[in-house]
Amino acid sequence: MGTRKYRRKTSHSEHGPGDGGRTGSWRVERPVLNKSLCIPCKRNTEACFICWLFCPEVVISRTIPPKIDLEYCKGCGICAEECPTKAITMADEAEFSEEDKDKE
Amino acid sequence: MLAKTTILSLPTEEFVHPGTRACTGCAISIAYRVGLKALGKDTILIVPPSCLTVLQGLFPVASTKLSCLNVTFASTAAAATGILATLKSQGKTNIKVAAWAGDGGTSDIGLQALSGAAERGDNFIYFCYDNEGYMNTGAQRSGTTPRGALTANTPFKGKLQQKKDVPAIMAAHNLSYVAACSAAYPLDLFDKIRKCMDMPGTKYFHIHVPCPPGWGYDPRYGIKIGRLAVETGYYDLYEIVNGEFKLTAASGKLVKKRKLVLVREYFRSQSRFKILTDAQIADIQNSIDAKWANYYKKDG
Amino acid sequence: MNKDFIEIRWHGRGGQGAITAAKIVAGAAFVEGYAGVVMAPTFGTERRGAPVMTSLKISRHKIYDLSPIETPDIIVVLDHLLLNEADVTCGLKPGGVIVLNTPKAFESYKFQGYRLATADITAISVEAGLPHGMVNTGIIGTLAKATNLLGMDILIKGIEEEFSTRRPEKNSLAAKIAFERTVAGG
Amino acid sequence: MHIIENGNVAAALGVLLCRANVIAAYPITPQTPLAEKLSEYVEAGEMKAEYIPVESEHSAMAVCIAASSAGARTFTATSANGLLYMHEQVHWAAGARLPIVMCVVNRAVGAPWNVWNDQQDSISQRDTGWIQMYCSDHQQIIDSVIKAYWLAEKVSIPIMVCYDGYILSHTYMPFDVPDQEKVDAFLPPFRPDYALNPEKPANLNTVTLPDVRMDVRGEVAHGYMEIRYLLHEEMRTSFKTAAEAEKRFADIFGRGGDPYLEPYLCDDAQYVAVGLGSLTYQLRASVDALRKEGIKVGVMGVRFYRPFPDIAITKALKGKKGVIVFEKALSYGYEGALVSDLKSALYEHLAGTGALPVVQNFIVGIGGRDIRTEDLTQTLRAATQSRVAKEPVWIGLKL
Repeated sequence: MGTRKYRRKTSHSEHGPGDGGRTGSWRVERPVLNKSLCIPCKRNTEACFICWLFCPEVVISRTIPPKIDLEYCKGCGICAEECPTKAITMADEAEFSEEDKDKE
Repeated sequence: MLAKTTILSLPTEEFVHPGTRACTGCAISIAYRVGLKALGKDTILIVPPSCLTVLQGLFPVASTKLSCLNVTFASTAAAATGILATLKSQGKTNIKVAAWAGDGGTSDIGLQALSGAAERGDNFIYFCYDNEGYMNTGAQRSGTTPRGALTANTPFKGKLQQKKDVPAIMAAHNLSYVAACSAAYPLDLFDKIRKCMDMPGTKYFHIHVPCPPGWGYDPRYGIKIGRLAVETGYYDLYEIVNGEFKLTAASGKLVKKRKLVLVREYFRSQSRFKILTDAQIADIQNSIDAKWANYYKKDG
Repeated sequence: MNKDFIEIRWHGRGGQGAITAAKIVAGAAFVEGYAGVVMAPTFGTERRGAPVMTSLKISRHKIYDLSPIETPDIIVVLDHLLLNEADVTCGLKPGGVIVLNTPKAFESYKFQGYRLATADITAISVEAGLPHGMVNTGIIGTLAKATNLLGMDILIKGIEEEFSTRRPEKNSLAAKIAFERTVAGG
Repeated sequence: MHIIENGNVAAALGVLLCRANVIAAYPITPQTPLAEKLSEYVEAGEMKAEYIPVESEHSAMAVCIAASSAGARTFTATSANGLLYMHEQVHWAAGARLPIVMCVVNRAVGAPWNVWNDQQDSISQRDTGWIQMYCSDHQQIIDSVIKAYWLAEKVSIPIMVCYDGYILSHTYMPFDVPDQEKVDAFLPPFRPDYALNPEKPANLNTVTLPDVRMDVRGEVAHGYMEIRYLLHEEMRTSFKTAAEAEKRFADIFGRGGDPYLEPYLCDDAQYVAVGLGSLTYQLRASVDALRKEGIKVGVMGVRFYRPFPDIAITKALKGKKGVIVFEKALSYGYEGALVSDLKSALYEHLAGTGALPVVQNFIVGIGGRDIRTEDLTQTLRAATQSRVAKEPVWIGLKL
């Protein structure tokens, strides 16, 4: 099947997630959140969210608790490094089973 | 005077999708993501070839939710002029135009067009994200690569020349607004964008963005290294409003604090500076100290 | 002179307005029914004061050949000093007309085989109220008198249109006086 | 209304009548008076457009590319090294399928510096994906600009309207300036399929892969190769659209003819001179002279150089004894680009039919060297008598 009927004849892109594919597969280490140390979790109020601010990949939600979208998280570790209470730690991907890798 | 934005007051709407092709830990992503929040949805972007081109996505998928025109390397600012001219001829006054280019695309090949647009006073914001090299083509030296940095085409001796001071060049165009920012201080970036949005003519932003592969550090330390550049007084956050220079954010605080972290710490955090000798570092430290002595003097 | 196809070469100095003069004559010719008029200035860098040339071809039919004039029927010289600087009569057809702005007497010139018409356009123009050195409208009067090619009324109209915002009456007056004072002979 | 003006003013008036929205230009001889004229129209309020005095030709085309992408009708003009300086952008405009119209006021390219006419500048842009039209007089300049906008916007391909520097740009001659109402009837406002806007976000000219790829709606989109093929294909089918433009133009303005070729006394001719631009009009004088001598010769101007009207050219030249191609440019190391293209067309369509004419190539007027009609006549006469040379011959060379 060819592209002759495609609606554009130029390079005209429309936006959507995952242009780079499921970039979660790039990860060597995975961020793991310890809610007992996480400021918004502990206080149960909107606070801190430094991990959300600095996440280059837009995969950390500004929610209580902050959720990390592992489908796209590349595992850079900035969140872990910047977390003021060390609530996020980076764990070796190898520790997680294949099934775990597919879901959050 | 606008109130300072905090993490909690930062708009939550995102204009960049996850799953981009940017390198792991790329600091452009942070500056870009927060920058777009400040610009808002009624913006048309211009992007020349750069790491951002890759981040933006490959046809037919775009990672950015805003309209964007990809243009040739040397034509960024002129393309902004073209969009503005059209908007003017269509009577559309609510749409902003913002160009995002890398340091090579700004300080080297794009400088002529940028100077032209600035001289014409075309009303848009030009962002130069400065990762201090041609990182998209494999980390070659650019006009803004600092002295002493190893790059793909200064492989053994490091760059022998100093960093080109692009904000100063732009300030010489008598712009209403020139800002020096860092990806490590995204809220400062956000506030500066919001502040200058209604100012006339061309506005210029220089954003220091650490680059894990180009600079040689573990991606997790990107923000730390960006911050270190500021805390050592090596890279300063400031704004020039109608010719008036003022240090901002952390750099502003450093003037009061009068205590800089030693620049050695910044250099030793990245492998690109590994050939810098102690004597060379001491030399650079002296020039930083002299620069800051001047700041302290002005502060009184 | 074959009045179906006429070639006029203008000699002046950069800034003297030879092109404008030629353009006015071209316009008048077109109005008089010449379907083909082509006026080509010197190609290249025109510098104020340096000798310049403009060529004008006038034809009853559309002109396809835009190549430079080689054998003019008429030459118009806006500054008599150019006679010493350039070979202004180069290629002029036998019996061709030389239209010359000069303060010198008609009799002081000897051109073998050509017809000469002179007037002191520089003085006439000042007399008409134009700034010193503006000679490109006055010379049209001399050209008209010397050649009887185009009607004075149409030329005057052309001058006043071209100079509609820049002293139209004084410019046309210069041409009128020049027409009267032109000395022509064979 | 007929006026007497120079070729640059003819072009400027065409742009004015077409109501271009955004004009960007950088001064270069001999284009300068055209750009000046447009700035004059805009500043005087006679033209409602944005005039951008850019700092380079590269930026001039950048402004046009961006403005056109945002939905404006755009114009620029340049010559010689200015055109070469914008070369990358020229390719870009075509790849982005933007209907930009640009006048190329043909001039020799450096080094060494030379401001006079030849056609090396636009010929060197042959493979950029632009339609190229060549004009022979001022009427063709103003009419071509108007037709170019209609055609460019219809097929989404940019168009160069080329005319000889000085010989046309600075020469005054009478031409008809069409009425604004008629131009408006001919050329509707520019309404592109898509124009950049925040309401319908799109990312244009992004990196495009060698192969096809799925889009966000699940449809398979083109690869780079498909996008480029479509440019080529639609350039070829634009012949039909050009003919439609010519017919519409003739209906409204009462003049026009063959959109691709302009033959003069070719029907019964045994020999046909071929060229681009004002030279082909000058050749008419030579043809007239030779006809008086009894030599059956004609001349054919090629008005569209790209897309190359190979079929029309073949039809016109089939069975002729000789074709004599005069060119003001060449592909160094071989021959004129036009003669190469022409021979390729004749070979493609006539090989083996016995109707292949002998083709000769003459290079003239390089860097503004005066082209004497007498020289053209002599050359043409000689070329009808025997094959002058296999190699291209430079007329008037004083080596």
